[in-house]
Amino acid sequence: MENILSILVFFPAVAGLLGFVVTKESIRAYGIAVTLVVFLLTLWLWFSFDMNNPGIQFVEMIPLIPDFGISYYLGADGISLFIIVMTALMTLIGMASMGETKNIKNMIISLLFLEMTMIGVFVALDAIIFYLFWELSLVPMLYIIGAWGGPLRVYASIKFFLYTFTGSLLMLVGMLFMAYIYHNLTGVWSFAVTDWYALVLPVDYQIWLFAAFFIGFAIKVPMFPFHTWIPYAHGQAPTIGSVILAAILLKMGTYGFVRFSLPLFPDASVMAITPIAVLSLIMVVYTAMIAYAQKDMKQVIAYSSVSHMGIIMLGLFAMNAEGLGGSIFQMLSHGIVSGALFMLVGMIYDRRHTKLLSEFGGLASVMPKFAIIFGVMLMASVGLPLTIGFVGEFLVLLGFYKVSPMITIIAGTSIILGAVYMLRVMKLAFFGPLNNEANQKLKDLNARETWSLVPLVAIVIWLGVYPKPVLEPINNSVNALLAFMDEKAITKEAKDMIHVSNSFESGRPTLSIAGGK
Amino acid sequence: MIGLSHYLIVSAIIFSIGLIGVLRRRNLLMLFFATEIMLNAVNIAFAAISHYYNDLTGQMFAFFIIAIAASEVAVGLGILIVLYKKHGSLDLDDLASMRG
Amino acid sequence: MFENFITSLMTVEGFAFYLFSFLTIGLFSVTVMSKNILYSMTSLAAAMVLVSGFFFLLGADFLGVIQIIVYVGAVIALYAFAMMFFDATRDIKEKNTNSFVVFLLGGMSALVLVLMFAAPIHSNDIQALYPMTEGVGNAQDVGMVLFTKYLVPFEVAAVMLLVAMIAGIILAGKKMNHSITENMEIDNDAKDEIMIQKDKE
Amino acid sequence: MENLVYIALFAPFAGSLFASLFGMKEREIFVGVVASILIFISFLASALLAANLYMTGEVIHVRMMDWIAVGDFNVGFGFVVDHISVTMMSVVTLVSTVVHIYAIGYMDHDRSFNRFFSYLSAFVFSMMILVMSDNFLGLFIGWEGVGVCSWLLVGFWYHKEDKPKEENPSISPSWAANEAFIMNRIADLGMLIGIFILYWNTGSLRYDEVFAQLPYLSETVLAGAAIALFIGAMGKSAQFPLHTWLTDAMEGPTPVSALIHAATMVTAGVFLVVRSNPLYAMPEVSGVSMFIASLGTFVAFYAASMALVERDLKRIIAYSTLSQLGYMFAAAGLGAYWIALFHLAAHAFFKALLFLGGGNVMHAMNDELDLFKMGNLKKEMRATWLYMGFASIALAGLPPLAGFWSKDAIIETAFNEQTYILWFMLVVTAGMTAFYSFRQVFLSFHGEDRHTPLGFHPHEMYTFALVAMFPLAVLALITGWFMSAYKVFIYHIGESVQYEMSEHTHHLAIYLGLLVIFIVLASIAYAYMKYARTGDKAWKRDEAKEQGFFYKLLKNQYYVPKFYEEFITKPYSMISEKFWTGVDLKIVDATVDNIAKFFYTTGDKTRSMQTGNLSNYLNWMAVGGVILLAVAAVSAIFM
Repeated sequence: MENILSILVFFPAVAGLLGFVVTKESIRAYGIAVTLVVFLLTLWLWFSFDMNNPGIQFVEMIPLIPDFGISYYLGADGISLFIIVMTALMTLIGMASMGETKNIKNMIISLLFLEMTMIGVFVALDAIIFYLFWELSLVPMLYIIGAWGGPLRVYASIKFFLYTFTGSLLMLVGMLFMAYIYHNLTGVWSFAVTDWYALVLPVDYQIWLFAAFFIGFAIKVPMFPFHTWIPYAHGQAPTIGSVILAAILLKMGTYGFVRFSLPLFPDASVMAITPIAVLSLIMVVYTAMIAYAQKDMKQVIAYSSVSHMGIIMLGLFAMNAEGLGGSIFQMLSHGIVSGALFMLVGMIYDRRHTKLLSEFGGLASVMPKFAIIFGVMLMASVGLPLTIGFVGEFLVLLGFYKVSPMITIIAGTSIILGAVYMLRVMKLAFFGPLNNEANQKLKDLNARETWSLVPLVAIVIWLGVYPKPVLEPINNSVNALLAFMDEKAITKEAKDMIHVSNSFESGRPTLSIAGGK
Repeated sequence: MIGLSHYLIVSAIIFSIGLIGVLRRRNLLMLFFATEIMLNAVNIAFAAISHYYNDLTGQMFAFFIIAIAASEVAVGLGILIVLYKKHGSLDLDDLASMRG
Repeated sequence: MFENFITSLMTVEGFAFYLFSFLTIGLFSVTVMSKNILYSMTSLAAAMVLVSGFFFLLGADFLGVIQIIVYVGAVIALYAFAMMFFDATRDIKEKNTNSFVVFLLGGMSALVLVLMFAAPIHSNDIQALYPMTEGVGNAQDVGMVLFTKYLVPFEVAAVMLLVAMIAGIILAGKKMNHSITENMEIDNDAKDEIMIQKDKE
Repeated sequence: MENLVYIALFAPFAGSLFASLFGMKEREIFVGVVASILIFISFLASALLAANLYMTGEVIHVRMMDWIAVGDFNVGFGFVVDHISVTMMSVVTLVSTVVHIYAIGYMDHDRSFNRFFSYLSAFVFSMMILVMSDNFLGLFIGWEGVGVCSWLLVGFWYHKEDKPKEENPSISPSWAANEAFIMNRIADLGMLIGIFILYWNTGSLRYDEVFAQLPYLSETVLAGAAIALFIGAMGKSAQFPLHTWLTDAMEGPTPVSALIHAATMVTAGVFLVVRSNPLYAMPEVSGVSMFIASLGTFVAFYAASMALVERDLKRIIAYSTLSQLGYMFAAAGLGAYWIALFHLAAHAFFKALLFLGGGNVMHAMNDELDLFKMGNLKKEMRATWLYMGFASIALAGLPPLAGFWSKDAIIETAFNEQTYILWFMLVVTAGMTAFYSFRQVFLSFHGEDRHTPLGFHPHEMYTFALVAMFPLAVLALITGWFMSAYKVFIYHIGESVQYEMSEHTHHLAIYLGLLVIFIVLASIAYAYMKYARTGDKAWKRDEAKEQGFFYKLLKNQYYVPKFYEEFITKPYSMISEKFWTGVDLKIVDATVDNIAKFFYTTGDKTRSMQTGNLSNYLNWMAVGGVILLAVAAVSAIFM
């Protein structure tokens, strides 16, 4: 169908609106139906995606405010395709696995709005539209954490909202300045990212703009100094909130880097490799150690997701196809794995209403299915080969090894520290004798919970064994992006740092990252 | 010979007297007097400039200032009367109801 | 500096200027400083008359006349009525604010303004927008400019004055039928209740 | 031939899947039987492949599907059946078959019998991937897969609670499992770095392509790759710094120890070194090889010394495995790769036999493993006694049995390479091996009957389990005789594997062999004198000796686990606690909250300005006015 992307973006919102008239009893079925339709649409999108065209496809362009160059400009390429599919999938599975929550109607409706904003962020190619959806996505999440959260929910939701909001304001300033430069150079206003791609900026402009965009994205990722909102947000958010927050909202930050910072400011990105590498190292090692010291199961997973995001950030700035492709794949894998882990913690929370590790012990003997699924997810999160977690992490470390072996070795310790804190959780929660009598009469997973987790386990194993269908489009787009950056880079060290894979070099299609306009 | 700066100095002095009046007075009515003084100071300055630059705009401004001052006094006194009826006094400290 | 002060005193308009300025400053400071409201109002009126003297000195005769009629005539008259209204015979009890702050601020602003104006005005060729034509009376000149270039502001000023008038009447006119000063002793709110019952009967 | 490769590879996987279907159900004998049959099928396929390779000599190379293809990196699942991998395949599958059959008997009282078989077959599947893969990444998949399965199997009895270190040195099965997994991960990081070095310098990870590029690589790259890969091997084969997990892994059921911690997994490190022998045989990498050899010898001596005083039956056998691994690494380090491989195969057989014998004893003495509580078990457990005696003789290395041929060859290589210190250490360790293995046999089977007064009435293992152990005994006997045939077979793979003794050593070979045999016999006699006698000269436990410095030093494994505890685990958890409470909450989070508080307090303070009193406002206005005037004046002056 012609404008699939607009349908994808606005269908959940419209359905959300209609949700108000749906009765309380059937709102869950309605929600699941809507998210299922959206998921099928994304599958159709993947199916009709032309695998070997690295450029942007499904482009839709409607000028909204022509004299300021703001246009409703959507498009998807190899990089954003699978994040969209994952968004739809995780929302569907999150909603399907939702237990009975109070005033579930508002929850479902806010989730549908959230889905609209999330998909909007990943398809928007106009800076203002991107910014619009970026800010809009905060509102439903604020509502979800604020209304259904734990005791400290108001503090957590406000902190989450304000923190990300201030970051994105700086990003907006960067965008406006970028549009202003575009206007100076070309005489016409435009916020379309593809127009901006054609712009070659002097290095000092690039540095300032990179810094502006960096702040906005770094808070969302969350990178090291700006990560303190995540333990509160995850700690207080309801299960569904944590799942969506970890699976998708964190990816907006890294996606932003790939869509804006890298192509627009190649030289600044190369200059930023060392500082960002240091930050990601701190993220990886520091948060892994903190995760080890946590008493609350959910906090362990919250900090572990920061550690994984550190790996993703490292991959982004490896400046070669292996590292970049690996980090995009790791976005998907982290989305699914941490989403599943949060759902699992949510399920045990529904039963025991506590997340403290000291409360659990020997759950494996009383909830074997739960233990098996948790084991699979643990292994995926630790990066066991033949699971989805390994492919991304391996490629990122491989890619970054070319940039600097020393940093890769330290970042490599993430597989050790990851194993340390995850196995500690597994031992405290699942192994050992069953002496806490409250655990004795715990029921194992019921049908709803099992059937919401089984697809995730299937994906974790499928993409671990045969990641080709997902890796191929990512590979093409990443190669095109790197070739584009290499061509556009001005400074000499940027040129030789960006390593365009020679398999791409030979069969170099016409460089149309802007794709069909 | 009396230059433009002389006039400006005089109007500056009158203006600051008005300012002192505004700051010092507690009674609202006296406050109005002080504002009148400040307006007059400005008028003098306008007239002086218009005279020394041989340009009528200065006087035009002065006219309109007088018009404004007149209407301001009318409305101001009206408000004062209402205030007085309500609070029984014109002292600024009693009228501090709009507290922050 | 001092001798040209003396020489300018010799000339007529120099002497007039210093006389007027000395008097206006004195009178204005009396209005500001005096305890008794009557004294301050009368000194205000006197000072305003002297300000019109300045205008005449500066050749703005029409402005001077307007000053006397409007300002001194109307405004001071209004104040007189107002004073009567607020039984100004009682000496106003002044909780004088810490005068140090007041004088400091006033003095500072005066000092800065004076210094600024005292500095030689190096105006580079500001040419007049509406030059005064020689040989013709100031009033005619003003009239010409007022009713051609400044017609719209003039009409607006007229409307403004009308509005002010109506506002003044309405604000002051409410509950004219009873006098405040007589039954000052009853608490104001009590008065309002009484009034309300009265209206109801 | 293609599908034979797939059968050999995927039969264990099918067994594991089948067993996992009944994972949560009660014990089903047929699950064990089906799993064993499938492993046996895999063994048959491997044997056929070996025979085909022996006959035709053509290496089978299969490329199943491609796995990761990003940028220039393109790696797929490829399997190669050449001389090295087929030896490993047959050893692994044979020992697994025996262990599977034995486990049916051994685990029959266990509630999660089915789950055990699914894990065990999954382990064999990962081991097959590791052995058969044709590229380093496939090897890494097997490597980690084996690590996970060992984590699952060591922590099999997860319901046991943690005991203090004095009572149970490895605290609890789940703790031991975690320790094993984490220590392996530490080494896997080294291996990953090795893989990165190889990829970025040779452009691919397939063995043939990498080894073809080796001559063109610089010295540092080669040394780096060699060291990194060896670090990986060190972790998996529990060499010196990363060895404490092996003895703690004895917490797992005995079939697990027999299969994983004796025959297959721990030898993966040696397999890696032998598999990448072209790399280690390079002249530029001779320093690293020498390091490997000396580390191997040290570990051999180090482990043997600790076994001298060990009281726990299974830990003694674990130490002996560690020691024999040291031998293999010594051989590999000195360049005699095929001898290392041959010793690996021989050792797998008699060590598995030893472990299964230990399992019988443990089963009989209902899980009591303390040698001081056994004694004169030979009258109740005659078959096990024979088996363990026979295996100990093989282990000690007396002529007719396999141990002599393979171990003697290693000692000869050490002599041949003129590394006399290593040779001397290896000879001394051979003596110590003989002493502690026969100390264990005499203490448990001979001497005073210490177990009946303590209320133990041991009974012999099920006969089918004993029959299952028989092939291992036969192999322990005959493998040595096929050494020369094996030499011819393995030489086909490439000249870097070949290793010939010099003329000079050939003459002295007999005297060297006699010397070693003499030392071994002397140690056995001494052990007999000390432990196996009955009556008044019977062995009595004397507390005084146990307080001796050396005894306590060896007992606490040279205080290495305590060192790790004090200087690694405790500081790590203390630092992470400090990071969390100190840095994260107090510094990073506090700054964010303080910024928010700053705005809040300034707003609060300025609120007092809104007094509602008009004159205050005027004052503030005047202040503002004056300031602006001043600024205007000042800027006017400067402009």
